[in-house]
Amino acid sequence: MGIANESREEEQNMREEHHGAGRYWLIWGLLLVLTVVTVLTGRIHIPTWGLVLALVIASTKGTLVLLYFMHLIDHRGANRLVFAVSILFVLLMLAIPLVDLGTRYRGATPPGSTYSDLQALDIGADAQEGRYGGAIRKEGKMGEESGAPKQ
Amino acid sequence: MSELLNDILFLPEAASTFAERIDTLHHFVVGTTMVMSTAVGLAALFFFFRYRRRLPAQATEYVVPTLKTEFLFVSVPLVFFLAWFGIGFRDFTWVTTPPKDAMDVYVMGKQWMWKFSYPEGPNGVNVLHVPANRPVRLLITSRDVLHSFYVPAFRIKMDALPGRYTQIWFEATKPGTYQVLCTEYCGLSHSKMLAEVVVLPQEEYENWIQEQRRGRLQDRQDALADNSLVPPVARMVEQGQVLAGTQGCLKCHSVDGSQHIGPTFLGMYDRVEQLEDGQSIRVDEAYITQSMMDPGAHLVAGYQNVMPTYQGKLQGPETAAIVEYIKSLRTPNVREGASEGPAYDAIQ
Amino acid sequence: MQSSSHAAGGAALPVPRLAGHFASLEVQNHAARLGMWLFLATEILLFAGLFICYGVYRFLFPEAWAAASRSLDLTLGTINTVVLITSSLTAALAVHYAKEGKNKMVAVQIALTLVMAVGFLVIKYFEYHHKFEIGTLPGRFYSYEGIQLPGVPLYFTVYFCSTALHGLHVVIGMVVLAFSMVRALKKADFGPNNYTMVELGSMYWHLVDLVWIFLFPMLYLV
Amino acid sequence: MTPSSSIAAPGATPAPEEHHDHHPNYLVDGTTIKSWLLTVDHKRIGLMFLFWVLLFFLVGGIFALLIRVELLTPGPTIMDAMTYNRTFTLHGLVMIFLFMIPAIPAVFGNFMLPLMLGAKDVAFPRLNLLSLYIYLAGAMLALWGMLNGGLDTGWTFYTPYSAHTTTTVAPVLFGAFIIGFSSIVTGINFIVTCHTMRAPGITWFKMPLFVWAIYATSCIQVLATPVIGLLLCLVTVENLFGFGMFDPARGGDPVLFQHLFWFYSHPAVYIMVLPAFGVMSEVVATYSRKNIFGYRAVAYSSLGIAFVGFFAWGHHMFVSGQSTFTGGLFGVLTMLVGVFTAIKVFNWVGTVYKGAVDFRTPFAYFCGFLFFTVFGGMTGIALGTVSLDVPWHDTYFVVAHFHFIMVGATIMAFLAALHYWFPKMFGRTYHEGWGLVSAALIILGFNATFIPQFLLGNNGMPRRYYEYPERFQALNVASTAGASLLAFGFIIIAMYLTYALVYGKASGKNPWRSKGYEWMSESPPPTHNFVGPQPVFPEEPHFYVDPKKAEVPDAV
Repeated sequence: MGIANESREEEQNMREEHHGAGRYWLIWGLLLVLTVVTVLTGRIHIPTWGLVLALVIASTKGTLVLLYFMHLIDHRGANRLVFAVSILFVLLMLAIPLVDLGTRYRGATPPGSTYSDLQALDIGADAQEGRYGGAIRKEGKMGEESGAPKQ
Repeated sequence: MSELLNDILFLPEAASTFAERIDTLHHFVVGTTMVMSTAVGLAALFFFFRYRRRLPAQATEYVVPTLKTEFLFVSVPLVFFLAWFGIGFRDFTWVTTPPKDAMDVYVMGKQWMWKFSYPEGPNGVNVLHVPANRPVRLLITSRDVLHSFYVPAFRIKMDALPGRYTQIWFEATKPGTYQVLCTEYCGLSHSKMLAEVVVLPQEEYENWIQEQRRGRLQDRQDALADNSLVPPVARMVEQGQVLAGTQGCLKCHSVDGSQHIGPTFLGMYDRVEQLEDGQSIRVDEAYITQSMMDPGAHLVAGYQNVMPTYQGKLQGPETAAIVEYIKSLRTPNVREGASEGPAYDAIQ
Repeated sequence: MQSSSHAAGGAALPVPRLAGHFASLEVQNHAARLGMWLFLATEILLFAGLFICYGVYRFLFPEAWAAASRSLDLTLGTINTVVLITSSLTAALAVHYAKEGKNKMVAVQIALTLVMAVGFLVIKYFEYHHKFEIGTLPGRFYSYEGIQLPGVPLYFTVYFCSTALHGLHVVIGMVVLAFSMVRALKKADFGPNNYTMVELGSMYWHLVDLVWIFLFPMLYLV
Repeated sequence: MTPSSSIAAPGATPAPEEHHDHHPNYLVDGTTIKSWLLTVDHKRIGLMFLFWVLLFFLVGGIFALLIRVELLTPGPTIMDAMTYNRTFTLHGLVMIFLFMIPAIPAVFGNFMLPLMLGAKDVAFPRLNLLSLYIYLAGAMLALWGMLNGGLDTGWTFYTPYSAHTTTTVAPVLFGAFIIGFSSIVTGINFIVTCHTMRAPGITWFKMPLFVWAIYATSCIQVLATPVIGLLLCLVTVENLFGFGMFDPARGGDPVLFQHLFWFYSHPAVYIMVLPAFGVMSEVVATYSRKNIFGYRAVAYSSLGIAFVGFFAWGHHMFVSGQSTFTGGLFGVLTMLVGVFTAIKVFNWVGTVYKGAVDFRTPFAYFCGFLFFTVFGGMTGIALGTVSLDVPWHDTYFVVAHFHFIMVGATIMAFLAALHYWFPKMFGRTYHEGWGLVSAALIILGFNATFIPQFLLGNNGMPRRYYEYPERFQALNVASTAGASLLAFGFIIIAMYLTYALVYGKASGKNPWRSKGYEWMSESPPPTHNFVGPQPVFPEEPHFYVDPKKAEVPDAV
């Protein structure tokens, strides 16, 4: 008596898990191989599916880290649930704004006018900075400008 | 009946087709809410009285709902809510999808005023004239921060966002004057950002717009024509148009608002241009002339200094004709098909 | 981590110490671990906000995104990925040795992790420095003439915000791991029943690695 | 000690009487200031939260009254436009971040959760204390910013306005960011406590409904708060340096800001109201001496609200330029939240069925709560009915709606909890007559304040208006009059509760004869809640059946 059942289960799960260090090295090797793969495929610049592929590889790497380095494969119950829920929320939170953007009304935006055609927001004197991909280079060195924004 | 309900609910006069639809749903929603909550309230009151405590430590029965009861608890509100939603979403789609024959008006919010413009003129500040019984599509944008265009009598509202257009439409049913309010907090004088919609009968509206357009033309001609001896402006414009073609201006400058090597001529005159060096300048005769003679002097931001000088290549009258031609392409601030997009003003 | 700190509070007490309000040691470890997972969930959602900004703006400005990402130094990025993955390995090994009670090895592995973390930050510094040189900076500080597309300054806003936040997490992770290292050296009391402190620190470190695993393709390999 | 103490469930082992002298209650166990400031006792931390939360409620309330006085006349009344804009912003910020969000979870959650679970403390007591100090640090930074000019963005600080206003945005936003950590820490603490600290016998479906509500709330806190944290940082950076993340001139999208903002701020509404639902489940069970009708339905609906509530955020943005399709999506999800709330309401009313109602002050607040929840909830559903939101959006209708559901329901629950658990916390009773009178005043005052605002909204008065057209004046005056009634009610409460704190009669262990788990320990409880081994809880909470004829049918 005296403890909640969950804790006992957790303890049992954790007891079974100890194993040799070889497993970590194996995972490390796999991660490095996947890194090389993603860099190589990334260099090719596959047009549409490039990012998808890169994210699939990243997810595989992430899963390996999670399951073995972070021992999620041994942690059961609430720990897994917490993680699963957070990932689910991230995905939904990403999906909904994208759906919004994809279905927004754009008809009234005049032809040739993308977001970039806007006049600059003028806080101080540097109204033009950062517009049109930042075409405007100011006099003087860049370093000091970025270090201390003049206001 | 519905008049009475509108009075009880303090609803303003309903002056658009959308207002009628909205009010019907509003009454339905209020009605069901009242009936349902009265029922719940009466049940609760009855229970409070019927099951009042008789002994300090009274024991009670253990009551749990049957599955059927819980199912009822879920399904009854769900059916009602979904019904409301169904009607509501249908109306919402209706009000955000303008009919094809709708007349366009551009609306621009600015701290703290509303500007209205019609594709072929005129412009107006804080007063919008529309014909009755004709769908009007509002294309709404902002020059600085978020605003929201709200006409209580029409029951319509749409946010004005800097950087893009949003749209909503209405069909006013009754001539009259209705208030426009800004409902998105936009700074110090948010509550003073009021405007009016004047709904005119169709013929009156036609007369009004004719008059406005004539008036504008008249104004412009009055300003330009100093006496009857100089060639009429119209002829100068024609001349300028030919010259612009032969001198190669149109190779780099478009006249339809599209992006090209140089800034478009459409709407250039009287526009405030942001310059490369961070300053801004109003495009006037002097600036246009200077730009032809010394193109690099005041370069508009975002463009390369590639224009050759026309010093010596153009005669004085030719220069003037081109200037007139550019002036004739002057357009209202918000235009259809303009390349500049919604402008984004400085915030003072 | 805080939970392990009150488990680790007493000096001369037998290892590990059970805090007064827990029913048993099992419960205490369970609570610590669950708390850590919840904390990691908050971290994931913290970064998620930036990922969403990334997703939305990439959707709006695909060309700018591709062009801007090509201006990054892929070699340095790849080296950093390898460094961070390897540091994750050593952090995992530290837990492994902590469970076996080999305190010396724990300290060595954490020290290796910290060295690699410093390496990561140094490389990041060079990357940042280069950006300050050429002017690929966020928002209105952007002044690079090489790429002039709408949306590019926004890419660098996302780039700087996410890498800076990640860098901050690297530093926090280093501090956490350094505490475990000091303990492994000074008290040397990690063992099969008392390794929660190292475990949680290492979990945090893996999360930092995990975030980078996603940031790397998103920023460098668009 | 009343005879009711013998009501404690058979088999439970409450602290034996004879130990009383050796185990002083938590209030007197250590009387130095240090013993309070550095305590890790969840009860003392809860009380300290209570003190600060009430203080900030006072501050927010003063701002509210200033707003109402200003709106008495259509033109300027007592302040200029800038001051007014700052006042409503600060009213919103103080009330939401400093009062409503911590009010019930950090005060009553902290105090009651371990007691209800038969635990000696929360899982991480030091973190618990830390969360108090994080909260205070954030609050002080925010207050400092407010005193140094304050900000005028509205509590929603929509970009691009918030990025460009010249008022003091950065410290206040950063303060709110710090307070977020406090919220997260509390959330993590409570979730872990629910998972690991339950006493033997308390299975998941024997947890009191207040615990369920706090659990669901904590889930929201943990998952939503980081997003607002990041967003606050981004806006601060935007305001200070102009990175352009949400600036249209540099390609940024202000609507994306709204998505991220409401991803937190809509669930935040449930952070405020779910604990209120939890409190009311306890109150209605105690005063009608009944098990909760449809316990599982209420418990599941808490989780349901927590989950679905996350994905209804876009109903704040129907006319903000998001797509029509997304509007529909969010509209449907909003209806689901409404259904979950409806389940709760029906089950509360069902609880009274065949009960034994004792109409005490907390029960009076329950009646008010029921009213505000039903009307606040239904107007919420009406607002979620996409097309109706078009005229109502950002008018006083919305203001009245969220004051009904979010503030009204929460204030009712907060006051009910304060009265219901007053004997538990301080071992004293208050004057019942004054309690009922002030409850009536508050409920009346609240209605008088906000019902005119519903009508104002219908009539078309936009929110955040400093001046307004004259046709709105009559209703505004009515609203202000209601607000003064409300203020008067709060003053009475403050007076008789302060009196009761010092001179109140000793209440005994369980003055309400409640069978909630928290009443099994002494009132006020000893420092570690109970003496000896962890107690066992064989019965479900609020089990009022006569032991002789107890035959429990299967619950749904």
